[in-house]
Amino acid sequence: MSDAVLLGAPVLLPLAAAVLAFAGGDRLRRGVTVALCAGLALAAALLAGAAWNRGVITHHVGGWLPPLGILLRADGLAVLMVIMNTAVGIAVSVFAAGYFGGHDEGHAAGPHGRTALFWPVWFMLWGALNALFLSGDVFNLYVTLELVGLSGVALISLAGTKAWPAAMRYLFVSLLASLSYLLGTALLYGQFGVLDLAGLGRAMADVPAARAAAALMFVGLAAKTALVPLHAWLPPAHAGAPAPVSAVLSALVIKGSFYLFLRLWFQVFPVLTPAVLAQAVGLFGSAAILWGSALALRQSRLKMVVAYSTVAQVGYLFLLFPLATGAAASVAPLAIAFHAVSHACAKAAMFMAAGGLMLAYGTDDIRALRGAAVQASAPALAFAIGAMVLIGLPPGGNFTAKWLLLSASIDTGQWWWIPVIAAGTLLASGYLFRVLTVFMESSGSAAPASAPRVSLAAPALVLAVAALLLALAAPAVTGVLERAPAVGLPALAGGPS
Amino acid sequence: MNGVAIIDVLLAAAVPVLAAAALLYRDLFRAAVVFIVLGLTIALVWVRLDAPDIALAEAAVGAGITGALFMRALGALPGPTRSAHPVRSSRFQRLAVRGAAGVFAGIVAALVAWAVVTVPSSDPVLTSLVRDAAPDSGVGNPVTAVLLNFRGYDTLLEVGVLLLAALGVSTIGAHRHAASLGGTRVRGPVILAFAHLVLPGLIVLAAYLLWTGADLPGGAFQGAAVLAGAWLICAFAGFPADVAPGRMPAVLAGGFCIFLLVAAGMVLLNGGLLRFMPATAKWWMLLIESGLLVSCAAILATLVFRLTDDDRPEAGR
Amino acid sequence: MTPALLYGLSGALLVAIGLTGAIASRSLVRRILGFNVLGSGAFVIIIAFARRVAGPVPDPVSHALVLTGIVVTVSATAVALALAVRLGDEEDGRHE
Amino acid sequence: MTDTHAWLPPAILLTSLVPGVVIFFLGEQRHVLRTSLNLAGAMAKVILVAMMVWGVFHDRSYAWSVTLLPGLTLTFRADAMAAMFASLSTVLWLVTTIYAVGYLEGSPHRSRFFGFFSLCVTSTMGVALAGNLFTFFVCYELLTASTYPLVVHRGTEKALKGGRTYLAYAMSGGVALMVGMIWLQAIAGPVDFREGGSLAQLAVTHRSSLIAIFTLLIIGLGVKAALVPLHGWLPQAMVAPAPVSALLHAVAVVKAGAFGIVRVVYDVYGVHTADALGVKQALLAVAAFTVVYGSARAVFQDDLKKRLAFSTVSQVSYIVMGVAMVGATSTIGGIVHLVHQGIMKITLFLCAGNLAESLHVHAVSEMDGAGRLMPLTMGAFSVAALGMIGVPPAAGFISKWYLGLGALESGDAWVIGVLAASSLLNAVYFLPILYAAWFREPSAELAAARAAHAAEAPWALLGPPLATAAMTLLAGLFAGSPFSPLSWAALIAAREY
Repeated sequence: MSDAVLLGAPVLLPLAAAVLAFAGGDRLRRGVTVALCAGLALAAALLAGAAWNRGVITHHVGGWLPPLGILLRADGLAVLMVIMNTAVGIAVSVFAAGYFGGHDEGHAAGPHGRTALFWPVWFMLWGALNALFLSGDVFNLYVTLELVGLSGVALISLAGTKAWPAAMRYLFVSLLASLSYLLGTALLYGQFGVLDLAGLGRAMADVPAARAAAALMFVGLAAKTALVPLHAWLPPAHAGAPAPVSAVLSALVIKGSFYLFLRLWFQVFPVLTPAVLAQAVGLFGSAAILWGSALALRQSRLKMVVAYSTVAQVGYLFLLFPLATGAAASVAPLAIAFHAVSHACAKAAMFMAAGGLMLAYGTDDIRALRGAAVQASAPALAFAIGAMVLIGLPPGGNFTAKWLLLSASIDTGQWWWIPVIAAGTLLASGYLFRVLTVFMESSGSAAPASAPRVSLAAPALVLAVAALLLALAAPAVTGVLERAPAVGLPALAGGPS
Repeated sequence: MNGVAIIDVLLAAAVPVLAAAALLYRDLFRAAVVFIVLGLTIALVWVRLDAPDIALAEAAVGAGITGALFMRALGALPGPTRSAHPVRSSRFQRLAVRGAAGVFAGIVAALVAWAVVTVPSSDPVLTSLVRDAAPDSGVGNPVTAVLLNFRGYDTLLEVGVLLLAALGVSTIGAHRHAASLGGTRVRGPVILAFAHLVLPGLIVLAAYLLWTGADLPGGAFQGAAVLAGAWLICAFAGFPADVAPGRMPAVLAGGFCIFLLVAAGMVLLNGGLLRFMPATAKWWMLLIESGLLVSCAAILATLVFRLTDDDRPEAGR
Repeated sequence: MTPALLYGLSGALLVAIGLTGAIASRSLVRRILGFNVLGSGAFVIIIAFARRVAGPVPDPVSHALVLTGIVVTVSATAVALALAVRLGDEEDGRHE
Repeated sequence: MTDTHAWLPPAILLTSLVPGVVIFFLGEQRHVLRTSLNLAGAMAKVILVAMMVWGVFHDRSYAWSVTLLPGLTLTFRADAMAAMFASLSTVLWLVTTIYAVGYLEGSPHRSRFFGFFSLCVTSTMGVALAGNLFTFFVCYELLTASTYPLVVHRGTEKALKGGRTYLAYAMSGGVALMVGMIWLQAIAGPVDFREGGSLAQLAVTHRSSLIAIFTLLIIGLGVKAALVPLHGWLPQAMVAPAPVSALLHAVAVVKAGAFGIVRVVYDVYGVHTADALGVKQALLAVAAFTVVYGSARAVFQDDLKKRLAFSTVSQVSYIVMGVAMVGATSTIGGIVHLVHQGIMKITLFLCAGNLAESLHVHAVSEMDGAGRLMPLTMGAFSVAALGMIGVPPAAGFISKWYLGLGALESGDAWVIGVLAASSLLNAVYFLPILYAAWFREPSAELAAARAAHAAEAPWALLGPPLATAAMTLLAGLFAGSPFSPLSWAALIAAREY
């Protein structure tokens, strides 16, 4: 299985499926969806196997070596992201089939046609995310970032008129971020004359152009990842969108821009990222954890609680930088790999569960969902397991991430992250158990308008349980990251070596 | 002042002034017109900077299509808001916001200017690499070589973005598919005469641009923009410009589909994504470009037409 | 003062104007205008860099980047305008 | 010690996990299948634990471990202490399952109840068999997660409030425990439970941090062991159904906390290290204060279950006192009380459940003449109450006897004063109940209740308390026999010193 197929399939298959889904009718679309899910699952498995056996997999598109041609590369982190993207993508596709099969969320659904357009745009987004994870060229990443941003906007606007203001704000933030990233790329290319990440990393020097580029690119990507204080656009967009779209946005799209932030930080700009800047980023992360959780506590709509929970969980991701910058070896990257995958599965499950509840009850106002644990037990159980994982209860993936983050904090002597993580855990249990308590209430619980469909709860349950048992998959995750080490990322220090 | 002619100084000054004007005019329509003039001025800048390919693209897409989009959008907006602006927040508040944004933008621009000044004045290493690899690329024009051969993957995703824009506009516009161009009819004698005169020329020009793109400035996108222009004139003039509704999605996605097939095909034939053999590279690229010509033209035309739902005849100006 | 530097600074000025317009304008259409100006600013800087050395052919890679950039910008503008029209060009878009 | 039976510990866990998961998805009306699954699981677990006890008695070792991450292994190992707590939990789970089937006849959501009931016992067994601090913590947190739905099972406002308090305490304790454990692992590397502890040499170099870690661990464990001031949740959690408060708050949850403290003091720090660090005196003081405070508060509680709850708060601290005193005899006293208190307290709770179920008696003041109406239930209640006070030959006397002897041996003579005061207070809050039940005329309502239907509880609700009352007497009378809790505690103490 040549590297071209291994690295080409995750990108080209969804794009081809998008074309077929757009050109073909309903009958063709269902077949295309099933074929794509199978194809991507196979591709991800083969890629993981190749990375496990041969380490980093690379392919020069067009046969031209960088810096002339574009390099596609799959190291351990990229493989993990592709696997996450595939798993969550398949679950969301199954959910969307059931979700859009029925009626829309009881709002200005518009002609059936609009929801038929969900599939080509979603497949485009799916392929763009894989392209982003695998690309090794800084301008190519601009194009994938734009593709992800635009498809996100189109998907949000699927929810009809009430989602358009949120889609507009999301588009503006996305455009500002992409253009600042483009400016950064322009300055980097002007200064160093190469466009591939590895080449830029080698040529990097502390010059004004590099500083300007770093500032522009980091701020732009932080805005797209909704890091506090640039988070205001996320909750209305993620909560306003249809449930499968919210799941994809919160679980995958956020991880795309964070992954790019991480790549630039460790591979391209290590020279320009002193410890004090890393601490500043860590502070913003902590602010996100505390501020996001505080706001989540005060929300009355279920999807807004889950959306603000995303703002909080993004904060944990940014704790990577103070804990791993400058360290020869650290477990922080492993922690972030776990957190990214676990949050993706758990958050997607919670948004799908919220979508299922919304279809059953006709609203996602928390007070109206009293007694959901009895009347709509399947989606409620999926939400509960997802909540358990996000809070950080063992054996969830978030628990493993939290354990490693705390270990890294103590190993590097940066003890001030410990109270932040502890407070984050308690606040998360605060705003999530608040919802679960309402689910468990038996007095005065109204029956849902329509019986919750199992086809909607099944993918959510599968993802939630996967996130719950992620700790047991730890050896596989560690193995992939060790066998295909990412350039610039500190080695995994967990080993006895 | 080596190599700087008066025209450069004029252009370099005119561009920011026009940009500021476009953003400050109270009447949005007049702002849009100034924006189109800005686009053409920037096209001149490209000519001065020896970038003919970009000048073509800027004039056709940057000024032409984007200008048409703005006009179309302004046409659909409710009348009054287009000129006077209902001032809700106090003038002071709006000035404060504008001032803060100005300061922030100033800092960013200063950062960028500082970088521009300190950038080494030597050609990037890539220029020599392209020059050395050009013979194997199968085309004479280095820009087309970079676009379709060396960095063909970028262009593949870029066409994806364009197709996605068509999908996005349809999703927002609540249409089943971009089924038909539809669009408004003007029926004026002037447009009819103009159409008869210019349409054949435009179509030949588009084909010419496609063909010469291999060795001289030109290429698929520039040709597509010209063809889209022709398509718009056809639709406005009331000529039968509609593709059969069922097949419109196929036309829109056709170019992208060909590109994907060629990309995958090259894996089977030459063992690498988009990997062309020097001998046959020219014909594969021509195949891709012709597919892109038709599809991108259709997409650009659809973007202009599907921008708004209403199909009422174009009112007034 | 080579042409590259002259146009580079002009591009930087465009970035400043575009950014102000994109952030501070009240009308959505004017903000989209601002984004286009910001994009053009970046492209002017890229092509200005390409023309630093007076050789027969300026750097073709920059030209390819800008061509891709122009197409991406027009796509984004189309989607943005489609939304702006539906929102009736009001900042908070409470029209429907 | 050959590792011949590595399969045993996981098999013990599966005997309750598998039925639990299956029961979750059983329909409400599938009584027979659910009950048979429950009882089959309980019986299988009893047999397996018996095999394990026999094996451990003959120095055979059972260990099963899987390495999740370098330095993080999930290990289940059967040593003497684990065997004792496991056998206690297993026997009492069988008894309580029988009781719960009868008690919940006809009440709603029983599949959900028994599902979480089995998960809770699985995590208790996990706590018992944990081979290292990490595994202990994983099962400890799962215990929190699986007991919360049981506490709020009825879904009433009071139950939800009790659940919220329970969560607040339990989550905060969990965070403290986690931070302490990670800090310990950072200093001492992965910590396995080993008789005699493994921190002796570190005590010299890292004195202050080891004390701080000990405090964090004890706070984390003290929440579940209901040490004052962390006991607030226990009385409020009494709102749960009777079998829940019987098994969970007399055996599983509370004992997990006490068992954790025993593990930390004996198998992590080691008795002599803890003594050298000077932390044992502080622990002793807290435990002693809790003993007296718990008994004092119990005297003023009119609600029967609240009184028993405060009695639990006091009795669990007997165990902690035994552990906190240096000396084999006090260790024996502490550990044997772990078993005795379990048997006695579960009898009291089951009888309280019967009284509430049959005579709708909830308060102590309403218990006049209950003895005449429900002689067998009150008989069992009296045996257990007398045992709690420390009247020979019941089990309670033995543990207090050894605690007293241990206090003399270890030079903390004032502890005898505490024991005496507490026993006196026990008498003050138990004897009035017995007097009222046996020697007072039944009040008007009770007489009417007797006329209404057969006063005595049905056999399903009567058998379990009688059995456990019998066990209380047997444990006291046959303390000398090789398999009695006392001799087993002596075996443990011998291995610790």
